[in-house]
Amino acid sequence: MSKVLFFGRTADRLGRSREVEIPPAGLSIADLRQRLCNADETARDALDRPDVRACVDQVIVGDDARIAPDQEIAFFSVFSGG
Amino acid sequence: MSKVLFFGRTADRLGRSREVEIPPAGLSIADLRQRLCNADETARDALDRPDVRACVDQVIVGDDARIAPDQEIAFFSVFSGG
Amino acid sequence: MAVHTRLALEPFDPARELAAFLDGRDQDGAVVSFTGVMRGQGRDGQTLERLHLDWYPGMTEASIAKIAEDTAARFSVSDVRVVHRCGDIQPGEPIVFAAAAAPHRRAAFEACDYLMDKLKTEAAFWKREDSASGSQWIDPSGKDRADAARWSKL
Amino acid sequence: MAVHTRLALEPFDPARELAAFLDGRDQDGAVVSFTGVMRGQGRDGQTLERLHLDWYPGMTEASIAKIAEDTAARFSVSDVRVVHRCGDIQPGEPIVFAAAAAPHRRAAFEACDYLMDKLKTEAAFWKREDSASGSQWIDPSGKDRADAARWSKL
Repeated sequence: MSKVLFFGRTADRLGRSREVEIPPAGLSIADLRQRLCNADETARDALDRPDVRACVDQVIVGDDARIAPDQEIAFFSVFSGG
Repeated sequence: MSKVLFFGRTADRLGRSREVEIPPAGLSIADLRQRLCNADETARDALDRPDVRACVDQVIVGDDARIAPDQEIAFFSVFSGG
Repeated sequence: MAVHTRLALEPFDPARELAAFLDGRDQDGAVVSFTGVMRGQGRDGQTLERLHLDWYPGMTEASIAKIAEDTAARFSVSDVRVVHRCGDIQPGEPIVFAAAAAPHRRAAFEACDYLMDKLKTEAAFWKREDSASGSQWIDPSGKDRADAARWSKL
Repeated sequence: MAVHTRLALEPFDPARELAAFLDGRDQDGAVVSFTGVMRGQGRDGQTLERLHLDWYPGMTEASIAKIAEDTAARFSVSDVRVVHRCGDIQPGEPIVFAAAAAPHRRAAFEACDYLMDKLKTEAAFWKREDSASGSQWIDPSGKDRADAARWSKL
């Protein structure tokens, strides 16, 4: 199982993290987002938004980026700044 | 006797102050400057310069300002700033 | 040149940071610092109980370090120091200390100003204001964005 | 609004000044400070032994207070603090601490910047640099004058 992290208002709805199964062949961010959205309405509300970005190994990526099982994945809305 | 104060490079040449006699009827700054200059060459070198200003009771004044015996008089070159 | 940045999980003392930044300095005549203090009032005038700055461990530190390094590279400064709080912050507590040292004061002012504009818009934080009437996530203000945009014209 | 100015005859600690200026502050989010440190090198690169700031007791204090009050009136700032050394200053010693506090950081930056430009050109001091090769009285630099002139356009 891989951990997907959430921050900011995204974490307000989904908690700090969820466990997901990433297949050994990998997955695209779009696929993963879809999978999380399909799990429940709260997740869809929180993640199916254009301002919610994905991040792999602490680098912001687009929807077509591929992720492998051992990578660190996160979803969050835009930074507010400090 | 009244004390005339000097600051900055003016004080380098003339010391911190000199005693002068201001007549009860008063004197103009131009008169006082002339009197000091007439006393010796060092004073003339230090005071007979357009960038040396006069100050009465801590307010910068022009050459035609009048001074009375009990006023605080100073001569100095332009401020350098802090 | 030294760039020092730190994410503080607990309250910190801006005066101590300034003391550390000034320590041993005798070639850089100009040090400009900014201290941001948590205000007791929100943007709409409501009394705030708390500011929460959510952060992504690792990524947030990296975003602050990058902003500080970019600043040091862009201006003629000798040193840059940033300390930024995260987590729950009470009114009156410092949120950020940012400082730049330079031989000339114009560079120090501009670097510190730039540093703050970038931190306020690009640092990896999520900001929430908590008041008696509820909690609200905050996006960068139009003012902050306009301030940050000034630099792209230079 | 509070304007606090002080002429310091002995070395002072900028960090303590910042601490005092921040004390109890919870409505003004932004504090900008400038610290000017005595450089070990003069304008021509020579090693300096000492800076002497000659002053006119009473008039110098008044000139600093006036600059601080003008600054407070000109910008949307809550408080202004200036501490300025006079007399003999050694390399590495602080010469000036100037700070402005405001609800918004732009006003705090501009006020502190203006404060320094004015102090560097209009404060009632006479500056002398002492080095092994002699002593030299210093006039405001062209750079300082140009910096101060920026504000008359606003």
